[in-house]
Amino acid sequence: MIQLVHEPIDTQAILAAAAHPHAGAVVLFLGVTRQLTAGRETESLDYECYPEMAICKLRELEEQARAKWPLLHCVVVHRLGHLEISEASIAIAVSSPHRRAAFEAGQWLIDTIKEVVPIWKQENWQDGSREWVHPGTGLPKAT
Amino acid sequence: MIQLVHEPIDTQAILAAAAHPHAGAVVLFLGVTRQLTAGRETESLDYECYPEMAICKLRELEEQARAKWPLLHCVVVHRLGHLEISEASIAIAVSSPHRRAAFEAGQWLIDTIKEVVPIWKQENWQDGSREWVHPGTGLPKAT
Amino acid sequence: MIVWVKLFAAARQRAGTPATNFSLAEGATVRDLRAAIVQEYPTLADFLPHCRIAVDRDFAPDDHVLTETQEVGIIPPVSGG
Amino acid sequence: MIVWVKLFAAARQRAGTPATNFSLAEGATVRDLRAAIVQEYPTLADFLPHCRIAVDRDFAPDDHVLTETQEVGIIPPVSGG
Repeated sequence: MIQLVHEPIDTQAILAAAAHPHAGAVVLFLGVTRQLTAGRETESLDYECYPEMAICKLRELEEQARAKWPLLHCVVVHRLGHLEISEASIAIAVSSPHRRAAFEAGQWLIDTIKEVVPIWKQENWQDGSREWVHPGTGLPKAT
Repeated sequence: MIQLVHEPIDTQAILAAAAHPHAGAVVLFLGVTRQLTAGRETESLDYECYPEMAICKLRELEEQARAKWPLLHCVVVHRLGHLEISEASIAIAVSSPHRRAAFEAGQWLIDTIKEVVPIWKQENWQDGSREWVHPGTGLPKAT
Repeated sequence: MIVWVKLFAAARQRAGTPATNFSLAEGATVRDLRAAIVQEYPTLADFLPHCRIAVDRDFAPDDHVLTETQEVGIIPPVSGG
Repeated sequence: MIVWVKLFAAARQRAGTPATNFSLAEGATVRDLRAAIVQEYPTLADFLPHCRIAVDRDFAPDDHVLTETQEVGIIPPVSGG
């Protein structure tokens, strides 16, 4: 199950979607809005997305994960729009008969999502400045 | 937070206990009752425990995990008594500023709990027979 | 041919628009499109080399040949998750 | 001295009791206790070598010297989680 949502992520619904009678393990990963990044204080975040392509890419990643590991369910929900501190921006839940596959798939999914899925985060710093996070560009900030 | 409980595990309460304003990642692991083990069908499970020692060992493991990884919260809840299929026997939730620590700590905790914490599972098979699970003994079943 | 391009995040912000179009010769490649983008939007000059170009919702190499009906996007380094 | 021992899971089931006690000489070790257990509970003979002995809630080696006030448990291979 792949979803882009604009409301708070419902972790109970996600765990329910990952449940399966043959599952021995469920791993849920939540990426949450951190208050401090490299010593700087975040006030909130905004997520922007290229939705058609993000859905395509997430479906591809689900397919690849299912080819690599014997998963029963694979649920990825990414939130978009405005997020406050401690809110989850992404939830990934995978279930499998044995735990190693669930841990490995969960970690691979979040690592790969952070490389190839067209979603962008804007930091709204406590000092009032805003900044798109574009890892690896090392450029002066966009205004 | 370490708990042994006799009621269904409340995953929402566990995720709430793991939340922290400095957390960037939360990993929740659920060990659940599987319907099939090596082709045999399980009807239900019973967990027995040496509670005083189990609590000691779980506290030791939490301390060791906190020494190995920069964890913000570390929550381990193990359920005891009678469990039906698809119910969680254990929930582990760890939060950390970055995701790798949360994944590694979660996996290390469940791996180590399965080696050193005095809790035992009895399989109640669909065919009516019961069997204590004692990995590595290779002995005829206890009656 | 006219190729429509979607812009996101800092690319959108630097260009000042979420979508734009370019008139390119038939057979133009992603490389040609990159040149056209920088010519029309100088504010993207130092940023575009860090961006990938998506064609029909997949990342496309610079020698990919464009057609008019394709969906094209400028994809700055992603930071979702 | 009298040493009380708690039994769990298949060990409890094979012995038919959740707790029992043994009269051991002062200075007796975990190894001596293992011998006493097998002598009194022959049904544990083939199972006990697979079990660890816990003393005061920690696993104890066979040369650990027991005292009367310690809490001792027979720990079959665990299967929690």
